[in-house]
Amino acid sequence: MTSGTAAHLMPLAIAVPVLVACLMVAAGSRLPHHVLDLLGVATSLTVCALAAVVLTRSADGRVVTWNGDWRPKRGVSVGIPLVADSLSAGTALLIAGLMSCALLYSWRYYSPVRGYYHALMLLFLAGMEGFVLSGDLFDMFVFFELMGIAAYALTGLKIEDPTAVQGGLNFGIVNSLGAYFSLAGIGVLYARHGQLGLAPLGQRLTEHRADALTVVALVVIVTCFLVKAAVVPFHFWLPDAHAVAPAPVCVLFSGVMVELGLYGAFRVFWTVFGSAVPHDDIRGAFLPAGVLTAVVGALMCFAQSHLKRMLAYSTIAHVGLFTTGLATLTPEGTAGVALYAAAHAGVKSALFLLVGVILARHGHVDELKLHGCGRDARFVSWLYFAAGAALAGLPPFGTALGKSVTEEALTRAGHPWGPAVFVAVSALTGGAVLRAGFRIYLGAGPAPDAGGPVAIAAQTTGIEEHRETEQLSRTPRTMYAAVLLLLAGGLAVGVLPGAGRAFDHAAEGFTDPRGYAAAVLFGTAPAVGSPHHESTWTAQGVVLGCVSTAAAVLLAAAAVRAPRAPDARRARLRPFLRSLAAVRALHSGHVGDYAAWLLFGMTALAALVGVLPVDG
Amino acid sequence: MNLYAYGVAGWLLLVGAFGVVRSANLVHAVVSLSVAQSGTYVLLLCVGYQRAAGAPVFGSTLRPSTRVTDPVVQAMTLTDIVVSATVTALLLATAVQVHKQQGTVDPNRLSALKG
Amino acid sequence: MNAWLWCANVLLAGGLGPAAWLGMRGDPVRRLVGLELGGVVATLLLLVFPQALGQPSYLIVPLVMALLTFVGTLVFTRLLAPRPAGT
Amino acid sequence: MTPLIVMSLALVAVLGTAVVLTNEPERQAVTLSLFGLSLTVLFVVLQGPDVALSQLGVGAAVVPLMVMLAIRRMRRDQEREADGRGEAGE
Amino acid sequence: MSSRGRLALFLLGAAGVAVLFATAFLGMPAFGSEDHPYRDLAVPAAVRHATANVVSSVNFDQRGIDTFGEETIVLGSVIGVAALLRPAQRESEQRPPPDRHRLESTTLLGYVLLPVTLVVGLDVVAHGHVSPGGGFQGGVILATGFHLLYLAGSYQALARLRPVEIFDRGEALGAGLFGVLGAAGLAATGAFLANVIPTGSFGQLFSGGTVPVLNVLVGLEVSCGAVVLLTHFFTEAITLSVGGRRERGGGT
Repeated sequence: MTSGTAAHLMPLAIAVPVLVACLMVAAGSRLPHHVLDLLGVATSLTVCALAAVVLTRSADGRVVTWNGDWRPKRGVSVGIPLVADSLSAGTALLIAGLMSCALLYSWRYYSPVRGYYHALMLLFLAGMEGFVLSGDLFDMFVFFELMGIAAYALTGLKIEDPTAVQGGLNFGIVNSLGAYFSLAGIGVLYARHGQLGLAPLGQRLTEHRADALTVVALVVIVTCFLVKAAVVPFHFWLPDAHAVAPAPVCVLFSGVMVELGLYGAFRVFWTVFGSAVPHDDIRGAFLPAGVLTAVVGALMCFAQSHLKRMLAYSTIAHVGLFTTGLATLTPEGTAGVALYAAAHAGVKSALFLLVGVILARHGHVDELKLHGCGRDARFVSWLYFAAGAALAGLPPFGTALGKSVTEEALTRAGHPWGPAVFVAVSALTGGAVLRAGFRIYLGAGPAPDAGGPVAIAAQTTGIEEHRETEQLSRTPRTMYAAVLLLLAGGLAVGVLPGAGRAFDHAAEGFTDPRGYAAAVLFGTAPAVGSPHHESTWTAQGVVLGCVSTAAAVLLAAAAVRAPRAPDARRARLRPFLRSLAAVRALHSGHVGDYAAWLLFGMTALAALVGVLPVDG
Repeated sequence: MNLYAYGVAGWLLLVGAFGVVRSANLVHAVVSLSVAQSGTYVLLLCVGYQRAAGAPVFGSTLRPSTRVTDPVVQAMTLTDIVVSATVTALLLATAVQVHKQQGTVDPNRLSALKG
Repeated sequence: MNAWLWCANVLLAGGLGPAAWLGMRGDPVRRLVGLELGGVVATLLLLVFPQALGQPSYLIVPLVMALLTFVGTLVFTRLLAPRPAGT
Repeated sequence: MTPLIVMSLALVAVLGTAVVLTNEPERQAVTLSLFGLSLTVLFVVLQGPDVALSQLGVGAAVVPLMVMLAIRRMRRDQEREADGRGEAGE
Repeated sequence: MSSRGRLALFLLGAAGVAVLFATAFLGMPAFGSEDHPYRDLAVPAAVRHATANVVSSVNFDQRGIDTFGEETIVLGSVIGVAALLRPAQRESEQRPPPDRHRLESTTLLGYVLLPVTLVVGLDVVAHGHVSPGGGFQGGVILATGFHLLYLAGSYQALARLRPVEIFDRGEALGAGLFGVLGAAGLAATGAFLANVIPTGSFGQLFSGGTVPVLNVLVGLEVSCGAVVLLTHFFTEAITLSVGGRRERGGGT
């Protein structure tokens, strides 16, 4: 198979799910449920296969196709290209793989809801594939919106559940507002340069000196991606949406949609602004943003008793780590983050699905109220603890490998505090998950009625969560199969020989705007340069991974043992607890607050990029 | 002229955002959001405008050699309008559901999601 | 600037302005008057404007506008009742 | 040409502000409709009849209709609740 | 956050964004100037494919995949609204209450305008590649015209003529055939949404190759989609009996 054929497959990865979704809509209520399930899984597996072929071809150089056959002449074109380098093709594969697992898990889910769920999931798939493959700024916006529309509807799908619809609305309003500001940014950039393609824009910007307009355009365009990526202070919608969306939808939200936000931001940065805006300015903005996001996410995660919200905040914490890694603006850091994100997708998705199993069995997801409920579920508890430890960074899971590579990249880029942040954040998020596991599966700690009030009134607990399935007496095998597949994926990233090398290669291509422009505009396929550095296990990385896991276990044990610490110790903790409560109060569920933070965040980002000189 | 024409677009964006921030009714918030989006239409069309040029629709009165305004921004605006209508529809449907579940659409009184 | 264009300017300033004024104050019914006036004036304006430019193909816009503002007015007369019809 | 653009831009800005500042959704819907008309005029003046038609189709009838129907549904809920308050104990 | 705090935060942010916008606007080319590089490419490209309406050419030919995404957005929102506004368990459909008396003249005018609106809508769809208009615009006009049945007549008149299943199917057909046509281009020339139909001569009804075909498909999708969308809102507002607010944690 030539790379030409592979190029033809890219539009199909977008079109096939749309066509099947149309079929489902046209068939209306006439398709029996298992046919819908089968169609859904088959379609996403087909997209998997298409993405896999594109991925193998993109290893030799980027795969490019021009829609409508508007190939560029002398480097200019009116058309829209789809471009796959190893990173975007890999992401496309990850998207389709997660979608397959989610649909496999939701086999026999939602029996009453016609084809809506399946059709929306397939449109969501099409939107994400289009977003990741597109090589045009406005086209990215369109697919961003498609992804958004499907996601808002999927979030609100449980219409019997009061929180669900509100979460969907907050999600929709904040994301749309961000997207409109970004569109204004695209308009500004278009006015100056008269181009929309990433590669031609990048070329035009190379010829111009970066001025205020360029920086403003960068900040404003990147805003919608950062909203999607839930970087603080754009993150407020995420726990609301994740906490209420059905578990298989959360898999896609946490596993890949949020990461797509970062992908978009850094794809646009590298291909369009990479040569014009000084890299130090970007580091000066994104390193602090990443660390802040990681810390806020980790603290909020540890403070939750609603299991899905806990996992959602853990996603925010990890996104913070990813942002920090990508903000090194080195191929090494990018490779580490790609590894980390791929493994995190598997592990976090498995956790969401396990919480889904709990929800199906017990009808709510409140950690304290579930105390001891899972004592009979031996097999599930092993899966849960494995995933929890993997989240904390236990070698040989891929999360540990990604974490260690990113830590090293940070240290080498002159940020020796990096590993400390990574260890602390992994320990806190992993600790929160393990703590819940200890309570639920081991029955550790005092039972809730002995431990004081179950929940503080001013926060969302998981008690009101509604079942997503009929009450299940036995959990279907397909659900376990999906969980096992995801965990195995998270493990494979760390264990497979050559995985590190492949990610190095992908990162090298991603951070090379010149090669990108040459391949897109002139069809020349310069071989992606061989990586300077090999991402692999190091002694230091293994040790740090073990340290963060051990710290997570200790934190979890401490939290379970002493839910009510003695007064003397509480007094010492009081300032900390008070500030944590203040941070918590900011997450108010009020959409007006979120919109205000959005504008404030844009201003702050612009100030960081434009004002703060940082020597990196 | 730059500041005025584009400023109107920026003003609409900010005013729409303001509406979302101070809204006491989710329907009002959704409508304000659509006002913010109309700021992007105005911006795009102003970007594409050219003095003394016709619309990019050729026909009996306009030969392909005449100067026309930028068709690309107009195509983008068309897409944008479609997005606006569909997002508004979806969010309104969601607001109706919120009202059904919680009996109010005042964000100050919605309390399901906190912390 | 030709006569048609003058006409368009006058319609915009002298017609749409007051219509907007009516359309943003008071109760829904008063605003509806502003909307109807605005619809009529805007239709006229869009009839005049193509004349000014010599662009007959634009005339589809006022035609559609005349039809749709009628529908829009019906929407409000139908649904703006103090208590909605039929409850 | 320029006075037309200046005036229609001003009209759009004023009406957009009015839409946002109108708190009561029914009044807002009427003003929104008028705002849609002003956008249509602006788009024609800026030489975009295609866009104007689109805006007209969406803004003149479809979106106001959806807004009004949504409001009506909510109002029905409220009226029912007000009627049934006596018997609807927790 | 208190409403005052929220407002302060917003004003801070908005002031910053206003400054950002102002600097950007001042750096942009002057309003109304001649510098439009993309246009200078797009207009000859449209002429080459004999599409008189350059906007349509950009939408359906040059940047067709944008429109494919856009139509998919329409499809997604219609499915989403259908899913969100599906009758909840406690609700049941009831016969709509009979309409109150209507003004005879309004009804008459409505019924007269109904065919006019439909004809205009069809015209806007059919001539989208040679004159202002297109599938989306025409589709919305068609859907609006259809609702004159309710606005001028009665809800029963509308409901009788509106089997939602058929409109669902029409919508899916339009969106699906758009994709199929794109795939046909892929099969024929190796490029998705390639303009594979002979383009004909400039300015004629049969010109522009795939552009008019796509216009018709989009018209089909949008008109049916908008009808379905409005149907769900109508059902919500008029025929669903209200099941009452669900108390927290109650029901199932």
